[in-house]
Amino acid sequence: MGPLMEWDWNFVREIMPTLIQGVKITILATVLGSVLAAIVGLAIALARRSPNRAVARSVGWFAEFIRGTPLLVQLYFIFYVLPDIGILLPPLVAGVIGLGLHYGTYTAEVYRAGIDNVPRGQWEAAKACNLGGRHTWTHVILPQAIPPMIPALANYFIAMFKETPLLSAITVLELMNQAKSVANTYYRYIEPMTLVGAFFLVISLCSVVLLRWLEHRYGRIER
Amino acid sequence: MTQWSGYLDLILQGALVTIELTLMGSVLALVMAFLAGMGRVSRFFVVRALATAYIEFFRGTSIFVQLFWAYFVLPFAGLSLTPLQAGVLALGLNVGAYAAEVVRGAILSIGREQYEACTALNLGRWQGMRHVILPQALLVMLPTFGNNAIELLKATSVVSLISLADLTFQAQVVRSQTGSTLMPFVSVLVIYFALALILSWGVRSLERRMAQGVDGVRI
Amino acid sequence: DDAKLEQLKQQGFARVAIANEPPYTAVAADGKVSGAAPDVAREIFKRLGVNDIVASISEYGAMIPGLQAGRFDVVTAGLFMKPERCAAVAYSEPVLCDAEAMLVKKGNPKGFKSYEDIAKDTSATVGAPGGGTEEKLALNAGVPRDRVIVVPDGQSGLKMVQDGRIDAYSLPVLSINDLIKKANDPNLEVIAPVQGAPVYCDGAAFKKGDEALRDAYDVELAKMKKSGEFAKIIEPYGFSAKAAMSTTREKLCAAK
Amino acid sequence: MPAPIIKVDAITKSFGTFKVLDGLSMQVMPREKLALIGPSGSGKTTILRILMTLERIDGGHIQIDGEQLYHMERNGQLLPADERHLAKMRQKIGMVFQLFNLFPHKSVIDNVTLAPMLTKGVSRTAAEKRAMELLDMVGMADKARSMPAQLSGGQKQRVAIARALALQPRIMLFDEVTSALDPELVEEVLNVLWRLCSETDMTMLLVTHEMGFAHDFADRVLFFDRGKIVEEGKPDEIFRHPKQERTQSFLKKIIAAGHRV
Amino acid sequence: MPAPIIKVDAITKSFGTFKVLDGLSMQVMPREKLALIGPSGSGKTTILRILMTLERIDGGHIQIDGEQLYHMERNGQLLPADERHLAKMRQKIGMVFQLFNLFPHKSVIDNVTLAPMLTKGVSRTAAEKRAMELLDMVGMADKARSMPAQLSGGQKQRVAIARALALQPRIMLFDEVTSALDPELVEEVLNVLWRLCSETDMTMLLVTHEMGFAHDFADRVLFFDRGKIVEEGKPDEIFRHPKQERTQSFLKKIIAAGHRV
Ligand SMILES: Nc1ncnc2c1ncn2[C@@H]1O[C@H](COP(=O)(O)OP(=O)(O)OP(=O)(O)O)[C@@H](O)[C@H]1O
Ligand SMILES: Nc1ncnc2c1ncn2[C@@H]1O[C@H](COP(=O)(O)OP(=O)(O)OP(=O)(O)O)[C@@H](O)[C@H]1O
Ligand SMILES: [Mg+2]
Ligand SMILES: [Mg+2]
Repeated sequence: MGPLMEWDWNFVREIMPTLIQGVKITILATVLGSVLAAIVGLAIALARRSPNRAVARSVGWFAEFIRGTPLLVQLYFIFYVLPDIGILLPPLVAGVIGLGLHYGTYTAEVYRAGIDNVPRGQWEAAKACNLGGRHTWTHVILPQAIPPMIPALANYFIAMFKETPLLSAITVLELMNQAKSVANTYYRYIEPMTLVGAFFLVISLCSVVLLRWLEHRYGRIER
Repeated sequence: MTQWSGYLDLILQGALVTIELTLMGSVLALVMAFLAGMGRVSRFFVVRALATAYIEFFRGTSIFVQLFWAYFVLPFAGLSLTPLQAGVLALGLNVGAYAAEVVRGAILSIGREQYEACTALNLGRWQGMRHVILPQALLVMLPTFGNNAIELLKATSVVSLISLADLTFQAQVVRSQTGSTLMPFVSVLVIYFALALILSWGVRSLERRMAQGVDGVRI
Repeated sequence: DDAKLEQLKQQGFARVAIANEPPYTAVAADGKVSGAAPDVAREIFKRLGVNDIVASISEYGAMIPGLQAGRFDVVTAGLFMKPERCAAVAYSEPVLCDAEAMLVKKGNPKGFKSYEDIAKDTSATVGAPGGGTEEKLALNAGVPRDRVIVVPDGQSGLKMVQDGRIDAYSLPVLSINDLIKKANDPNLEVIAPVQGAPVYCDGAAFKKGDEALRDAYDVELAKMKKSGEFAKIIEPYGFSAKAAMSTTREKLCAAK
Repeated sequence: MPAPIIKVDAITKSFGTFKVLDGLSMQVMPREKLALIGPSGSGKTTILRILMTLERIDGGHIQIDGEQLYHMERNGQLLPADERHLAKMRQKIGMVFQLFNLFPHKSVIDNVTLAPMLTKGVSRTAAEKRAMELLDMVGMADKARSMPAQLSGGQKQRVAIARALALQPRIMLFDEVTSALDPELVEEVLNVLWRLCSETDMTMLLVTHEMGFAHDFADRVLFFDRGKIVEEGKPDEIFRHPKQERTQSFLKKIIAAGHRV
Repeated sequence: MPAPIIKVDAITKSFGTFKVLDGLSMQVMPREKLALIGPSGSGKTTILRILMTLERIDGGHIQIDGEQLYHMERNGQLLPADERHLAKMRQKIGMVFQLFNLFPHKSVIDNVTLAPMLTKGVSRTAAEKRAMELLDMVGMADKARSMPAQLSGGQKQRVAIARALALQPRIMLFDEVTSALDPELVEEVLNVLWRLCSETDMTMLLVTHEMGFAHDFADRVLFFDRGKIVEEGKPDEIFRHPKQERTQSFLKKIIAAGHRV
């Protein structure tokens, strides 16, 4: 048996501070990425409903493209190819933009479903009440559409959290990258990798509880 | 430019590995999705608990960690998988956990009245599931399954961790051999997108075929 | 007598881990594995009666765990010998030796000569492979963690210097030379060797417990070094056979 | 006098803190046609759903054909019924739902044949032959290969009736089988029920808001309010000479709204 | 004779290949109460939805109060109406839906005050005062702070009526406002409409399956079949002495089903 299988608590204690450093970056990237994804998603969802067919179409294809290709390759593209055309982004910024854009295409679907789920009768009632477009959106449609979306949105933000290890490809020292760095320095893989797994599991189990609560709180609207 | 064709060849070989992983991973994911998804709505506590543990574990830990365990740690438990097997195992189990929630959601989305009609016709639990609930739920699941398959396709891009030469990895190889960054990345983006389009087209036509006669006005 | 060697002979090939970092290891357009380290290994295994090698490309960090998990039989990837590594794996005698170099912008605007220079300039950043020798050298020289950027691969490091994201990118001399040759960018410059950095040598790394195979490997390696065939294989790649022959595993593993 | 086929004895049923049925008792004779009327929320649907075992009861006993519905006798003790016992009892009972609940992914004939083939092991040919007879009886033979989505409301309702009949239950429960239909379709469905009455010897319980139909169809009418039977009797007694004040006010409003009773 | 407030001139409307309305023409006088009756699928709801501008027409013209509804005059030319023109015309029309369509996230009073506050710039206090009067009129003043989910069907329907009235439209459209309700609740809603008739000078169009109510309520009855007006006239004429065969057979079936006409 190699040293791989011998679990060493002293070693765990030693590398903990480094890993926690990584957790901080991971959380920061997730939070910023979520905010961006929420905004980008709404923009895409609204653009796809635009009466201007050209706008709706091209945004639609753009979103499909982003959704159909791996985030990893997109990150490489943003970080290593964009500088050729003069766009030089710091690693964390590039990472947040990558996460935000990629997950924005998912949240756009959530927004779309949420808006579509408001019954047609509500649009018609708004018309029968002679409400204009803006009033219909702000007073009738969005207040009903957004609460049921919250659990689905939260779900994607949790998924994003688990995809942050990809940022190591563009030199962001998040949790996974820290763990790899530790592993390479000491030639011990099992403790850092298992700790990473444990971190993710703990955070996502907490988030499951949070999700259930959100679903309970916002999931349905009584009619 | 003869060199280029050689590198393109390399990328196409990577695409083959990616396709292989996607197809085999999808099959495993589908099997797990139905097992765990139906397990979640089982009458038996033990089955429910097992299914829940599987789903939460694989959704909770990241695919990187799962790949690492499948490839580097399982051998110590006496199970040595080839990189391809390990990749399929990790990807299939991971995406299967997500798809299991889709199966469960779809089963629960079938209205209570359909279950009650089964009871009123004295169908057994499994009979009702098999002939009434699942056929209808399948239609609800399909679009999300399509998305899951695309997610699996994209997730294959991380298997280079276990020395599988997939599409993304070959792009890296080409990049380091040629010193060009733009061309390999653009070509793999295009290939991924083409594969994703094929997947969603396939799922959509399946959906259309299955929806025949069922759609339309429902009271 | 050597069960592992018998097993390799039987299956007809040995599984090696490589890194795709020319000139140490490389994958050609047709997918064929080359580079100095695998070429030496291929020749020695042939002499041992194992006809071929099958290479899998791996991250540096995954090599030793992969070796321990039985994923490869040997690592031939320019994995430099160092005391901690010697404790984790069974090295052969030295094969490829190289000094450290740095890639900087033309004219070396910040005037780096050593890792200590980088430590002193509080605005300077240096890139290095994660867990590699260079990362450790930089950290030991006093460069703080947040100014040592972990770069996934050589091409990315080169691009980051070009784009001005990092001030220097550090790799072994020959690797840097290979990179800059391909990039053909007149705005870059190589500083080699880095002052104060030791010369390192790699060896073929075997799993602990496979010492018998390692010893058989060493015997053939020694023969080739003597006959000059060793130099014929590695010198076209730019490596010095003399450097490898003037030191031993014992010395390298005991260093510091 | 023959034994009652349904004997409900002091049952109670609550939803959360809301008591829907509170000590309800009633008896139904074999071949009897019973109409259940009463205001909205009075518990009419609930009692049908309890008889179909779609809801559990909180207290009391129900006997179907002399056998306990929600209890089983084991070694002289009365235990809560298990799923097997309920399945056995369900064979005697069929139900037609207000909103049809057809299986949307199966054709009309498959809707009708599914249960006999699965639960009684009837062969496909035999099941289809019987299904065609039933569909013919409800005037739907020509739509046998249609999908439910292609049918109008009245047609769906008739298929739902055929589907329930295919299992040949001794007791049929109808829950407002006409309230979603327009007057012409109501007519269609009522005609089918009339024929059923005359051609079979089933016991029927029918919840309805169509007082005219309750009057013509039923041997006996039960007037429900707040989970209790306020009044019962022959249709003529109830509709012409209601004794209870609650029944009088209910019928008065209905007459005012333009219904014949 | 005053000018008609609604003038429908040879309009056509198709859904896909299915022609629902084919050259329909009709006129409605100010303050007239019109009942639209006819079998299911004959296009009654469609004509109301067209008047409310919820559907576009394929051909023909509609004038409301002397102004084109779906067209605008610009430099002597008739152009298709834009959203602004439609919004202006909608101020004259209100509609109560069969399924209420209350805003579920707003309380009863907010449902009623929302539109006046947003579209007419009425202050909150003024809007609430007026809303309370309307709610009082439909007997819902005590539920003003309830949410729609807490109301019964008949209560929801009455709130929907109050909401439509709050905008003081000249024309009110009612689409089967009672068909989802039980007989007692039907009664409640009909009472409100009767009061409305006597207290306001609105023009009302009402689609209904309640023939008795159509008879008592309407000044004139239109009988629809397949998107055409088959027969029209005073209620007594239509119900007692229908001239067309189609009308006769429709009414006969309804009487058979137990409805008073
Ligand atoms: N699942 C449930 N949860 C809570 N309350 C319920 C539930 N089902 C029924 N109820 C309540 O029980 C009471 C009786 O309902 P039931 O459906 O039996 O009435 P009904 O007599 O059939 O009325 P209707 O004529 O309107 O169909 C109602 O007040 C209803 O709100
Ligand atoms: N959106 C639509 N798409 C296709 N067909 C439609 C649509 N809306 C209505 N129809 C069809 O148009 C016809 C007229 O419908 P409409 O709702 O006006 O009938 P109605 O007279 O109100 O009937 P009911 O009494 O059943 O409410 C029907 O045959 C219906 O199937
Ligand atoms: Mg009911
Ligand atoms: Mg209608």
